[in-house]
Amino acid sequence: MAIHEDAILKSELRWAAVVAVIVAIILIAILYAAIAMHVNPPSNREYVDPKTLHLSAEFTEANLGTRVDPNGQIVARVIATQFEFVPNCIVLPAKKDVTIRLTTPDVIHGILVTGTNVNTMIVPGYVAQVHTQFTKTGDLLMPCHEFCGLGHSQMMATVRVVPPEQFRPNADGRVSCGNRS
Amino acid sequence: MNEPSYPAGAHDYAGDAEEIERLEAAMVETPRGAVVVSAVAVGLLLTGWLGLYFLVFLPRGPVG
Amino acid sequence: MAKAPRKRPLKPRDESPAGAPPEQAAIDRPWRIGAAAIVAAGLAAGALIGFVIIPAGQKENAHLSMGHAMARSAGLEAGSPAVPQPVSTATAIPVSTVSWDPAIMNVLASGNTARGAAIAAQTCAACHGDKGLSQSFGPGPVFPSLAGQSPYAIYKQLHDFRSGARVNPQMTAVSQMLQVQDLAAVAAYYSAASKEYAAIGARELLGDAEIEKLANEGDSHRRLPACLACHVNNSGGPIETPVITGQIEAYLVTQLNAFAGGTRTNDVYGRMRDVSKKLTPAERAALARYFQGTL
Amino acid sequence: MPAARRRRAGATAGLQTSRLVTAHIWVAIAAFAVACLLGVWQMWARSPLTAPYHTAANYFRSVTLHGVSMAFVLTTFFIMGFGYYVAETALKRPLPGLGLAWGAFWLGIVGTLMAALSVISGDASVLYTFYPPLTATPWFYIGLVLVVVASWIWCLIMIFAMRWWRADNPGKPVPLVMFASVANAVMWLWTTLGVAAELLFQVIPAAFGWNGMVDVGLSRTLFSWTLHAIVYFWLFPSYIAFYTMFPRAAGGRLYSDTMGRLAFILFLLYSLPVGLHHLMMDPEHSNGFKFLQVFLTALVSVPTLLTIFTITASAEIAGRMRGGKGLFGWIGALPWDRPMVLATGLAFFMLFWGGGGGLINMSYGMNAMVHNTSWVTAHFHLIFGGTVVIMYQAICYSIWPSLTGRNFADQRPLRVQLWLWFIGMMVMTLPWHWLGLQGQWRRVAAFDYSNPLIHSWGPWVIVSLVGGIVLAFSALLFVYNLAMLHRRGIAGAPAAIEYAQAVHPPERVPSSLNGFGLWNILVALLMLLAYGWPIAQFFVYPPPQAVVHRLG
Repeated sequence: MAIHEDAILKSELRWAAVVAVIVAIILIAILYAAIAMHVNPPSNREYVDPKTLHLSAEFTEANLGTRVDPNGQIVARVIATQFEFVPNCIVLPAKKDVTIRLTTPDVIHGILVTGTNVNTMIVPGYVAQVHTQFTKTGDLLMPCHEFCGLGHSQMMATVRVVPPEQFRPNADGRVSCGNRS
Repeated sequence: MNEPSYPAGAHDYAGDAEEIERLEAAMVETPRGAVVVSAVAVGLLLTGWLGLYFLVFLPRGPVG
Repeated sequence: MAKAPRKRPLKPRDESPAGAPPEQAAIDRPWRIGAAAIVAAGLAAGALIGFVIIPAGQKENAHLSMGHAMARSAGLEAGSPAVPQPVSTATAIPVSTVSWDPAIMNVLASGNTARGAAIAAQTCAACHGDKGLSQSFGPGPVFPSLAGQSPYAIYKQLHDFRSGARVNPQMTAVSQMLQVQDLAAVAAYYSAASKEYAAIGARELLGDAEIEKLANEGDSHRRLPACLACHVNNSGGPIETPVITGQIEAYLVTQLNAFAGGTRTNDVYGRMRDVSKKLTPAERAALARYFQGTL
Repeated sequence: MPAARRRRAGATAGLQTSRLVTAHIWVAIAAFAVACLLGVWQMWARSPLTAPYHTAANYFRSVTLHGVSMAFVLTTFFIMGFGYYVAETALKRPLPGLGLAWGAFWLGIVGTLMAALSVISGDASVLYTFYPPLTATPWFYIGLVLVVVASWIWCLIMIFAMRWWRADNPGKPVPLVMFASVANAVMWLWTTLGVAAELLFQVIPAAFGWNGMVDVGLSRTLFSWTLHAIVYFWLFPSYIAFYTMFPRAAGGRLYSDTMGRLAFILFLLYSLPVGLHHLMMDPEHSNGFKFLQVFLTALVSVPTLLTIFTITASAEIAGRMRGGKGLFGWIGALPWDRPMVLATGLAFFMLFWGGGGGLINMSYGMNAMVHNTSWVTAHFHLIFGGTVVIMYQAICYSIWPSLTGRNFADQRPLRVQLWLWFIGMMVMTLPWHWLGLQGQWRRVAAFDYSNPLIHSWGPWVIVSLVGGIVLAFSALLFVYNLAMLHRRGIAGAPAAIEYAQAVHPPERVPSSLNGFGLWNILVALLMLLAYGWPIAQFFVYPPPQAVVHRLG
C-alpha cells in the first residue's frame, strides 16, 4: 500500500491539533469576555417562594419598576405573570450599570430585550437577575420568550432606555414610564 | 421461518486486484485535498464565530 | 481471609472486559490509561477555569473575597461572582393575603364534604343557589353562580372578603363569621357541582366576530391575552382564575368596570385591573354578554 | 410472529428483519409527514398572512404535535428499525429476540397513540419539552414513557446481539457500523435516565394530582440531562451513514476505521455531561458549573470536527479512484448522482451552518445574544432537518431495495427530493438566523406586525414560509418515492447492503475499541462531576416549590 496506516493516523493527529487550536481560540475569547468584561450567564441562585411572592416586601406591587436604591444601584424589579409583565414598561438609563430583577408567582417565563444581550429565564422559586449597560437608547421590546400558557404570545413589555441626563428619579428614587419629563 | 443465508465472511471484503491498484494510486495524493477543504471549512467557521463575537456580541454590552 | 472458594468463572479473567484474547488485553492497556488520563485532565481543566480562574478574575468588580467569589461560582451562595448583589428596603403592602400553603391545598382538593355541604346550605344557598346556580339575573341585586368554579377560585375570593382585600357588605360579614378552614370546605363543596354547571348549557350566542376573536385569540397589538387563555378550568393559567363562561352578565360587567375603575383591587399583581383598563366600556359590556351565553 | 411471517406477495426480501424494519420506518415516516405539514401551517400562522384555524389553542396544540412527532416518534422508530437492520446485515446472522423486538414495536405504537390522542384532544398543549409546573393530562406522559421503554428493549437487543457475536468471534473487531449502533444504544440508556426520573418522580405524580407542588429547578435539570444527548441519539444514524455507507456509495474506502470508533466513543462520552448549556440562562445553576459544562461542550465539537476531515479524506479517496486529479479535481469526480453521496454533501453543508450556530449557542455569556430566539430554532432545524433527516432519507433510499427486493427504476425523483429538502431548509433557516439576532423570540402563536420593529420582520418570515412549503413538498415526494418502490421497482435487488471498508481494515483492535466497559466507567465519572452537585443542590438546599398549573 502506498500509504502506511501510521501515516493515516499521523494525518488525523495533525488535524486533531488544528481542531484543538480552534476550540482553544473560542474558549479564550469566552474567557476574555468573562474576566475583562465580567460577562456571565445570569446565574443568581437566589430563592423566593412563588406562593407567597405577593406577600413579600421586595416584590410587593408598590415596589415594582425602576428605583435608584439607597446605595446608588439602579434596579428594575419586574414580575412576570400569566400573561403580562408588571410593570408593563420600565425606564432605564443608557451607559450606566443597571440591574433587572425578575421573578414569577406562577410558571416558567423568560425575557430578552431586543437588540441587547439582556436575556434570562424566569423560573418559579428563583429571582432571575441580569446586570447590564445599555449601549443605545430608545423603546426596546421585552417579550416573554418561553411558552407559559395560551396567552404567551401577548406577553410583552417595553424597556425605555433614556440618555443618562434624562433619567431623573423622584424623591423616593423611583422612575416610571408615566412620569418621564 | 425460513432462515436467510448470509454470504460467509462478507464483511472481510477486500476488493479485486484492479481496485487495490486504483486505491494505492489514490492514496499517493490523499489527504492533501481533504486537508485544504476541511481547513477552509473550519477556517470559515471560526471567522464567522469571531465575526459575531466582535461585531454583534461585544457591541451589545456586557451582561451577567 | 477464610472464604469458600468461589465457582470458577466460565471464562478466564484476563479475557474480559470484551471477551477478547490476552494479546488484545495487552494492546488495550495504553488505551485505558490514556483515555482515563485525558478525560480526567479535561474535567480538571474545565473545573479549574470555572471554579477558580473566572471568580478570581471577577471578584474585584463585586468587592468579594476569593472565598465568596468561589462559593458563588460553585453554587454554594446566591449571586454572581462578577457583580454586587442589590438589597431591597421596601415593605410589604399586599393586595390579597391568600397564599397556597399545602394544608389549604389539601382541604381544597378533598372535594365535597359533609362540612362544606352544611355550611353551604346554612349560609350560601339562599343567594348562590343550592348547587351554586344563581338565579338572579338582575336588575336588582346580582349574585354570581359558583357551580363549575375551581375550589381555588372560590376560596381566593372568600378569603379576600374575609381579610378585607375585596369589599362587599354582605360577603364581608358572611366570610368573617367563618374560619379559614370552613372557607376552604365550602369552596370545595361548590366546585364539586360540575354536573350542575354543565347543565346550564349554551344559553344564546351573543357577540359579533370581533368579540369572539377577543375572547379566543386576544389582541396582540394591545398586549391583551385571550380571555379564554385563563378563564376556563384547566387552562394552565393562574389557578385562582374563575370560570366566566355561563356566568351572569350583570355580575361580569360590574366586576370588569370595578377593576377598570380601581374600586376592586384584590387581583394579585393587577392582572385584571390592567386587562380591564385596556378594554373599552363597550367591549366590557359585549364580553360580559358573550360569556353569559357561552359554555 | 404472525406479523413477521405475513408477507406481501411479490416482495422477495431475504432478510429476516425486513418486515420489522419496514414497519418501524413507515411509522417514523408517517409521523414525519404529519409533522412537516403542521410545520408549514405554524409558519403561516406566525407570518403577516392570515392563516385558517388560527387560535392560540390550535397553535400550541400543533407545535406540540410537530415537536413530539419529529423528536420522539420519527427518531425513535427510525433508529430502532435501522438498528435492527444493521444488527442483522453487519453481523450476518439472525437478530436475537425477534419476538421481543415486535413486542417493543407494539408497545411503542400504543405509547405513540396515547401521546398523540392526548395532544390532539387539546389536553397536552405543553410542547415537546413539557416544562412543569405547566402539566398536561397524565396519559400524554405515560405514552411518552411507553415509547422510551420500547426503545430500552431495542437497546438491550442491540447490546446482546453484539455481545453474543463477540463471544462467538473472539478477537475479531466488531464491524464499525455495529459498534456505532451499539454505542448509540449504550448512550441512549444513559440519556433517558434524566427524563425518566423527571417523568416518574415529578411530572406524572403531578399530572395525576398526587402532588400539588413541583420543584421546577430540579425538573429542568433532569430534563437537561437528556436534552443534549438526545440530539446525538438522533444524529448517530447520520454519522453511521457518513462512516459506513457514504464511502462505499462513493466508490471508495473509509480513510480510518480507528477514527470512526474514536468519534463514536467521543460522542458517547461528551454528549452527556453537557446538558446544562441548555440552562445557560437559568437562575437555578451557578456560573461555575455552567462553565464546566461549556468546556465539555467544546470537547463534544471535537468528534464532529474530526469527522469532517475523515469523511472528506474518504471522499477524496473515492474521487481519486474515479480519476479525479489535482488538489480539487476529486470533488467533481465523485458520483453526485447517487443519493447517498449527494445527501452526504448537502448534509455537511447544512451541518456547517447548524454546527456554527451551535458553537455560538454554547459560548457561555454569548448565549445571551441568541437564547430562545429564532436563531436557536434555525440552529436545531439545520441540525435536525439538515443533518439528521436528510441522512435518514438517504439511508432509506439505500436500504429500501434490500427490504423490498426491488431497485429504484429511476434515481431522478430521489435526487430532486434531496435537493428540494436542502433548498427548503436553507431558505427557511437563513432568515431565522437573521431574525433571531434581531430578537425575534420563539414559541409564539402570533406577532403584532403593527409594531414597527416587528413589521420589518414580516417579509423575512414570509421567505421562510416559502422554504417551509418547499420542505413539505420534499417530504411528500419522499413518502411517494418509498411507497412506489413497494409496487413499481425493478425486481432483483441485493439481499443486503455492503458497508464501507476502511483503507486498512482492522484485523484486531484494542478491547476498548471493541466494547463499552471502559467508556461506561468514564461516562459515570463525567456525569458524577458535571451533574452531581447541580442535582444534589436541590436536596441539600431545597428550593421553594411551585404550584402545578394544569393544562387539560
